[in-house]
Amino acid sequence: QAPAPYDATPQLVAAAQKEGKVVWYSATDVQVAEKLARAFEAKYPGIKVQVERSGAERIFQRVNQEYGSKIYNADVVETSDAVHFLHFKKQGWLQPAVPSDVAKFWGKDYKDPDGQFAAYRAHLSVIAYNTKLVPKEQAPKSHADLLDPKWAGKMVKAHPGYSGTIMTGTQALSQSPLGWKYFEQLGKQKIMQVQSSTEPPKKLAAGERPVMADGNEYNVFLLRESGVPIEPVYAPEGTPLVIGNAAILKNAAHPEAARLFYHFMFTKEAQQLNSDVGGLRSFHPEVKEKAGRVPLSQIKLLNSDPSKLEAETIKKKYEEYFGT
Amino acid sequence: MSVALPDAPVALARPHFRIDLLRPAAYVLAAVLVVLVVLPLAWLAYYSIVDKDGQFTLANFATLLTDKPLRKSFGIAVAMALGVGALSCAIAAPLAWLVARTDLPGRRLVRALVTASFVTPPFLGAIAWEILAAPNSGLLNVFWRQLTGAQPYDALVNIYSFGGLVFAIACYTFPYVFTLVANGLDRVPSDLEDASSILGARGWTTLRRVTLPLVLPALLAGAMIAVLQALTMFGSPAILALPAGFHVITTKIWSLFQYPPKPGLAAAASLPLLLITVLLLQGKSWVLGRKGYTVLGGKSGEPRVTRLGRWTPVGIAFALLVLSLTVLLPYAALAKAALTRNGVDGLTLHHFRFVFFEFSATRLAMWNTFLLGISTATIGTGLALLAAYLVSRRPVAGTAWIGMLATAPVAIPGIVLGVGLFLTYSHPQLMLYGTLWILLIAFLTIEMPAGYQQLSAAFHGIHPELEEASRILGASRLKTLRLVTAPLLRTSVIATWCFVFIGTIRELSATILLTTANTKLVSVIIYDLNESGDMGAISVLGIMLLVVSFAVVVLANRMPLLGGPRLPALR
Amino acid sequence: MAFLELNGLSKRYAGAAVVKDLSLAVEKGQLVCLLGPSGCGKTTTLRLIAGFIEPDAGEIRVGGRRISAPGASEAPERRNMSMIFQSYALWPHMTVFDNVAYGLKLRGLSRSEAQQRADTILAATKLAQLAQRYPGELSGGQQQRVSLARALVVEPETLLLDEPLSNLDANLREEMRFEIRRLHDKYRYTTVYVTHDQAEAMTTADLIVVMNEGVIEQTGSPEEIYQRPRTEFVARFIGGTNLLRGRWDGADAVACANGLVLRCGSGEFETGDAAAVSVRHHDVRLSRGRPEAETNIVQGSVARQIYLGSHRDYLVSLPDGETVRAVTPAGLSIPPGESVWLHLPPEHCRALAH
Amino acid sequence: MAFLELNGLSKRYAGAAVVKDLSLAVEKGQLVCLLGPSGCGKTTTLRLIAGFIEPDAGEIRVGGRRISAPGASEAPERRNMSMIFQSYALWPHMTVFDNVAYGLKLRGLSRSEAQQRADTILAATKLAQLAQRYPGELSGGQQQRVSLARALVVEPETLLLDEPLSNLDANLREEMRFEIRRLHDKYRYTTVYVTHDQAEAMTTADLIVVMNEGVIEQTGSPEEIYQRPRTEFVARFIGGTNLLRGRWDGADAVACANGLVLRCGSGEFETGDAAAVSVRHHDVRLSRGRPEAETNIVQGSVARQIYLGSHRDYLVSLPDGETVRAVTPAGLSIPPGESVWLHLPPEHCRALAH
Ligand SMILES: Nc1ncnc2c1ncn2[C@@H]1O[C@H](COP(=O)(O)OP(=O)(O)OP(=O)(O)O)[C@@H](O)[C@H]1O
Ligand SMILES: Nc1ncnc2c1ncn2[C@@H]1O[C@H](COP(=O)(O)OP(=O)(O)OP(=O)(O)O)[C@@H](O)[C@H]1O
Ligand SMILES: [Mg+2]
Ligand SMILES: [Mg+2]
Repeated sequence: QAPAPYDATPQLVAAAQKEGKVVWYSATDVQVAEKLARAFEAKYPGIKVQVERSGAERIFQRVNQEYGSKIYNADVVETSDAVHFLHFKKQGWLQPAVPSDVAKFWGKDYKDPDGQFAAYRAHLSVIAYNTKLVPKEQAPKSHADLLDPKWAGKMVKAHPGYSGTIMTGTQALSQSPLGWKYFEQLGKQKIMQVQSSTEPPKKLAAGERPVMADGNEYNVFLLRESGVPIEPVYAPEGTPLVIGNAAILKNAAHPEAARLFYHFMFTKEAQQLNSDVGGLRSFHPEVKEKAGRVPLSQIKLLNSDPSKLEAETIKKKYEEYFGT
Repeated sequence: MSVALPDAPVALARPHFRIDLLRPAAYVLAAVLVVLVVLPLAWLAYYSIVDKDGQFTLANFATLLTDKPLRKSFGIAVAMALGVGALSCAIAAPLAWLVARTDLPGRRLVRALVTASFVTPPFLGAIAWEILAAPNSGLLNVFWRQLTGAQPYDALVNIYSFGGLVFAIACYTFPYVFTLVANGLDRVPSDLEDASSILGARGWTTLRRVTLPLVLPALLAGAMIAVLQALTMFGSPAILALPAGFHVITTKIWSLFQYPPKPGLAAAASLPLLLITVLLLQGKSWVLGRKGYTVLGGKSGEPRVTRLGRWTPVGIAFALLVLSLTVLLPYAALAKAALTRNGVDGLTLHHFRFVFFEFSATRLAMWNTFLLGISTATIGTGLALLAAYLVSRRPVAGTAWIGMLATAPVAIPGIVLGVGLFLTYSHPQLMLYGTLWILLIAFLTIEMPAGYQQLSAAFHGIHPELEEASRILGASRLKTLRLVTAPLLRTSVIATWCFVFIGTIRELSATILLTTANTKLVSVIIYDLNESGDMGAISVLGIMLLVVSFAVVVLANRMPLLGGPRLPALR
Repeated sequence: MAFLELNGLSKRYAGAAVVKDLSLAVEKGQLVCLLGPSGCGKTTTLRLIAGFIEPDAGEIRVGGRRISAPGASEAPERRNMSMIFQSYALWPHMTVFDNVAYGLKLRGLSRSEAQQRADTILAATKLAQLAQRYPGELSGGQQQRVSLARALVVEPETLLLDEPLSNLDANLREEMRFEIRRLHDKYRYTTVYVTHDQAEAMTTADLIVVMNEGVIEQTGSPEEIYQRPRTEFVARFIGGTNLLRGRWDGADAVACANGLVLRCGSGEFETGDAAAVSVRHHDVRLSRGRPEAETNIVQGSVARQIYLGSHRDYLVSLPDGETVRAVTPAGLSIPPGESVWLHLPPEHCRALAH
Repeated sequence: MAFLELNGLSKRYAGAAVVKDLSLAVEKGQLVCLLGPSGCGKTTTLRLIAGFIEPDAGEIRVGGRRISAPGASEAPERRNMSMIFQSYALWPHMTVFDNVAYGLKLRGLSRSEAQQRADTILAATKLAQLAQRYPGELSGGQQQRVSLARALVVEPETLLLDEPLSNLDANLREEMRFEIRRLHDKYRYTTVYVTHDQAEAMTTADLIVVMNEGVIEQTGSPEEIYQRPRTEFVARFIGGTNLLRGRWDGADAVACANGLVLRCGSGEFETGDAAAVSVRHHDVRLSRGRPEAETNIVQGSVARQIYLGSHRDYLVSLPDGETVRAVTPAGLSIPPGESVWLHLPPEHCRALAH
């Protein structure tokens, strides 16, 4: 059962200030995470945020390592792979807590029923193209378009074996009406494989490939906003939504500061910053998307259930179709 | 008739009483190596044979044998590593010769540049090469298309290929071979070459039959390091192998750490690499055999310098080509990335401003990096010197396995080693995690093989009688090592120091598991920035590393600490 | 009890024994020369004494204390010895002065004292001019003298010299020999001196040890070794010797080929059948006319004649093809081919055991 | 025109001239010995001839062709020479056989021929047993012989030997000397032989060149050098010599201290004031009683006496403290301290220019 929601009361602030520090294991982009930390420090003077930024899988592994060795460094943890939190929860490492904003605004799909974690951020795994290399009219409009032979040898894509985002996306797409058949056909398109979901947008930007079959939406945003000619495509078949959760750890060394910071993470202020600087999607209804970004509400989303994820099968099937 | 000799001073009658510290030193070193190497290895071995619940199992090894993709990735990795070894030798040996034994203009600069270029983290090099030689966007290909008017999507070079990967790795492993061979060449007494030429051997024959065989130990040691580094390298394959459509063993292992993690299988998969190391070591001693590599008291110091004459342009071209491919072009690409912004025309100092003033981690990371670099280099060189001495001179029984121990870490992929080290040093009783100490230990472990191989190759060139001459006069082994051997090995000791220093600075795969906010290092920052695609900042950091390391390398070579600058027999 | 004792020392290299069950006792303050053909194990013996290699069997005692035995050897630096290496083993990174002063510094001598001692020995070895040179800038003989200076300057208890003068000219060699002997006598080292030069051994040693193939053939004073060699090997090796074979012909006479009957003034007289007689080259008298002696004379013809400045070296063929060498004063010059008489005085003929 | 000509050769090291304006002509097929004290520039001269170093001035011609001159030297490998290095310079990574066969392979000999020739020379240098060893596994003398074999086997046009026998015992040295001379005569090399051993030079050389401090003191046949040394240095250096100083006392006599008047049978007679007379050690006659001569005799006392096996070496002090050395037969033993007469026969007294 979820505990009662809590606010950033003066008592909590005082207790947190007494602890003076909070350690945040984050998979968010460094620049975004650093900005968020500074914002928190500005708002609650006397509490330092120590950002331990790393890739999602690294954080997962590190928490596993540390808890396996009874080291309790982390106060708040946050990764972009929803499945990690199921694991943490199963291990009993999470401290239930429900910030008031989460209680008020978050839909039930986006928070743990037991209040142990909530969706801190989300991003999409989108199709995109380089507008300089592909005129808008000729650009692919859907997943089905990608199977057109004219894109053979011209697409880049990330690998589910290395990227949680793509793993989630692959799960979502394979469970959608497109099914595994889509991947089987896509596998014949001589696709350039990269590891991380952050890389395909960069390949587009560099002009190495004109089209990406999947990859992070927020990278596309950030690149586009810095002037790179790339454009995301929201396919009618649906675009996989990838949720990044956050949670307080049970054995946090700074429990009060953790609570305060955890609360802060879900405030409009923080969420807006995530969106503006990081290009991330937020479940906070008051967050305003930057101009030129298609709002979440206008996109057909493909949700996936992390508890049903069969990573091994997906990796195996993928290797069968794509050869790596 | 016995005459009393009152005037014989007592001080001379008997040297001061002195304990031979070597035996204890050997034990201490053995203990240190055990701690550095055996602990994490034992952890690996243990994890490979237990399942989740701590029960004994051979399932991991069964998987290793039956899993076809895994086996295939092993095969490719071995082929790649051998390719890298061969290519490294093919580049490094001629270049080392040009630099050490010819009148090539600017050879000192070439030498310093090669060593410094070495500072490039391989994955950064791979990124630079992506910028240069990706089939479509690669600058070289773009340039080529402009030049020849070839069709879009036609490519001159494709870095995303097996060959491209081998090349990109060799760019950053050949300095091992280069430094070892160049130092070896410095030590070949000119008498031996003179003896060959007076019998009628042309320069080339002398080189092939006398000079090169004499640096064979160095060449083999270098090739071995190159091969093993390639085998366990993660960064470059991660960036280049997947787009090329294949896996190597390290990228496979990496994916084993993904959810659901299989550390047991990852551990098991690294053990065959250990086997390969042992085989290579064995092969090396088999090749060297009973042959001698040392000569004593060769007259006349100056190694013979070959006049290139009309071949000078060829020599320059070759050196320039190698430097271009390994240093100049990649850094030009990085410089371009550092000075421009995506989609914005013109030059900008934005990235520099960001790295130096906005990015909070930079200063701390720089400090940590150089602090660790210098301390690891100093301690590591000392340990490697002692280990190489113990193994090559066998003063204490049973030192042979020290060599094995000191070389073993090279076979373990950094990430696996990182996990092992983490588990070893994060107990409530021994809590090093989160401090710089664990990084120091990690670096010492990781850099031990290169340092050890370098110095043990160098010991092949020092005649034991030079040490004996010191000992019979009353110097203990350690003192002899310090006063006689180390100064004789001056260039090698300094090169080892630089190796370790640079290796430390560019190390990533184990580091990334062991750093925390207070112990951030530059390589980790670069890696993090890479995830967010911040090429500009990465390039700035990369260039900064190069510049600082270059300065350190040059300084280290000027250090007068080991013997004077005037060393005719050694140069 | 002798100062330096080698007891049943053996050393094998790759299966082949190079020192075999070697025993030797050297008194304190003695200078012992090891003599023997190339490859007989002299250097190996020195290296065993120095402690660079461990014996496979046997032991070495110094002053009664065991310092070497299989598996239990004292480190070289504890032996208070000093050594000259056949290869010099100079440290190429140190100047001549530093090479020489090294041992003094190790002994903690004050700077000025070290300087003074080093200067003294450098002057004695005629290296004062070269003190600041590096070994690579020296000639072979100069290098050898540096090696000598380095070993002598520390005044060790035991001094080991491995062919210390091989690259010096005769005058310098003699001077250095005197210097070695002088320092030896002054500080009463115990010295083991390996040389291939018999004259050097004869003039310098208190005791000569002749080695062959890893074993000691004979030990004795120079006169003993020279005048009473016990084996054919020693006779041949020390000073030029003619060996004539024959059969016993009476108690003290041996009948050789060519009708030559040799009465022997010394040696081991046996009654066996075969016999050998040794006569040194310079004891053979050579003349154009027949000498006035009954026995011990034979006629032959000059096969070769070499002028050596102070004397001449003749090779004389006897009728059956055997040859005898004789050393004569330089004034007696007989061209090859001429017939000469040889007289081998009985007092110089020595019958040999074995 | 001589085969090998050195004309005005000079070489400086770090400012100091070590070979100074050296000129020498060697006929084809001659064996020349370079003799001289340690550090006089012998090795440097050889290395100049071999082409390892370039002269600072002067030139070297072989068969009339200029092969060395400042800035224009032919590479060593084109000179068809072969050399023994003072440091041996054996290749440690090759077996003895490979070291020796190296030059043969370079000359493109067939496998079997190379094998056969290498075997022959290995047998001659008594190394056949060691053919498969590596140099590091050999004794010093064995290494030197490998170096010798390696240089001899290729039958070069010019052979350069730098103290090739310094580490061998007397018997082996003699054998090797004969072997060198035999091969030299057989293949008519031109040989330049550096040695510190006068006896070796006397017995082997056609021509002896005595060097000192980078210049040639005298060139001549062994007899010439020995019997008619032109300078005090040569006299001292070749064979042991006593030098007695005095003043001219008549045309051919020199009055020395102690009332000794020496009539000189040869030498350079001058009318200057100061004079020097050289008498070789072995030409001095030593006796207990007064010799029957008018001049050339003096009385002294035995200061030291060394037994050398074949003879004895006396040091006799004259009343004013000067010393004279004499070599006598081994039989004549006079203990130190006793008074003796010295006779220095006029025919052996040589007056010296300067
Ligand atoms: N590289 C050098 N730098 C300076 N001086 C040198 C160098 N090499 C040789 N010399 C000097 O040149 C002189 C001649 O040397 P060289 O080797 O020719 O002598 P050598 O006659 O062969 O003597 P030895 O009989 O001792 O071998 C010596 O005094 C030596 O110190
Ligand atoms: N490392 C080795 N391996 C095998 N044999 C060796 C080794 N070292 C020496 N020998 C052999 O041992 C024998 C004795 O060698 P040692 O050096 O003692 O001879 P030596 O009497 O000093 O001769 P020399 O007068 O030539 O220097 C030689 O026959 C040599 O070949
Ligand atoms: Mg020896
Ligand atoms: Mg010399």
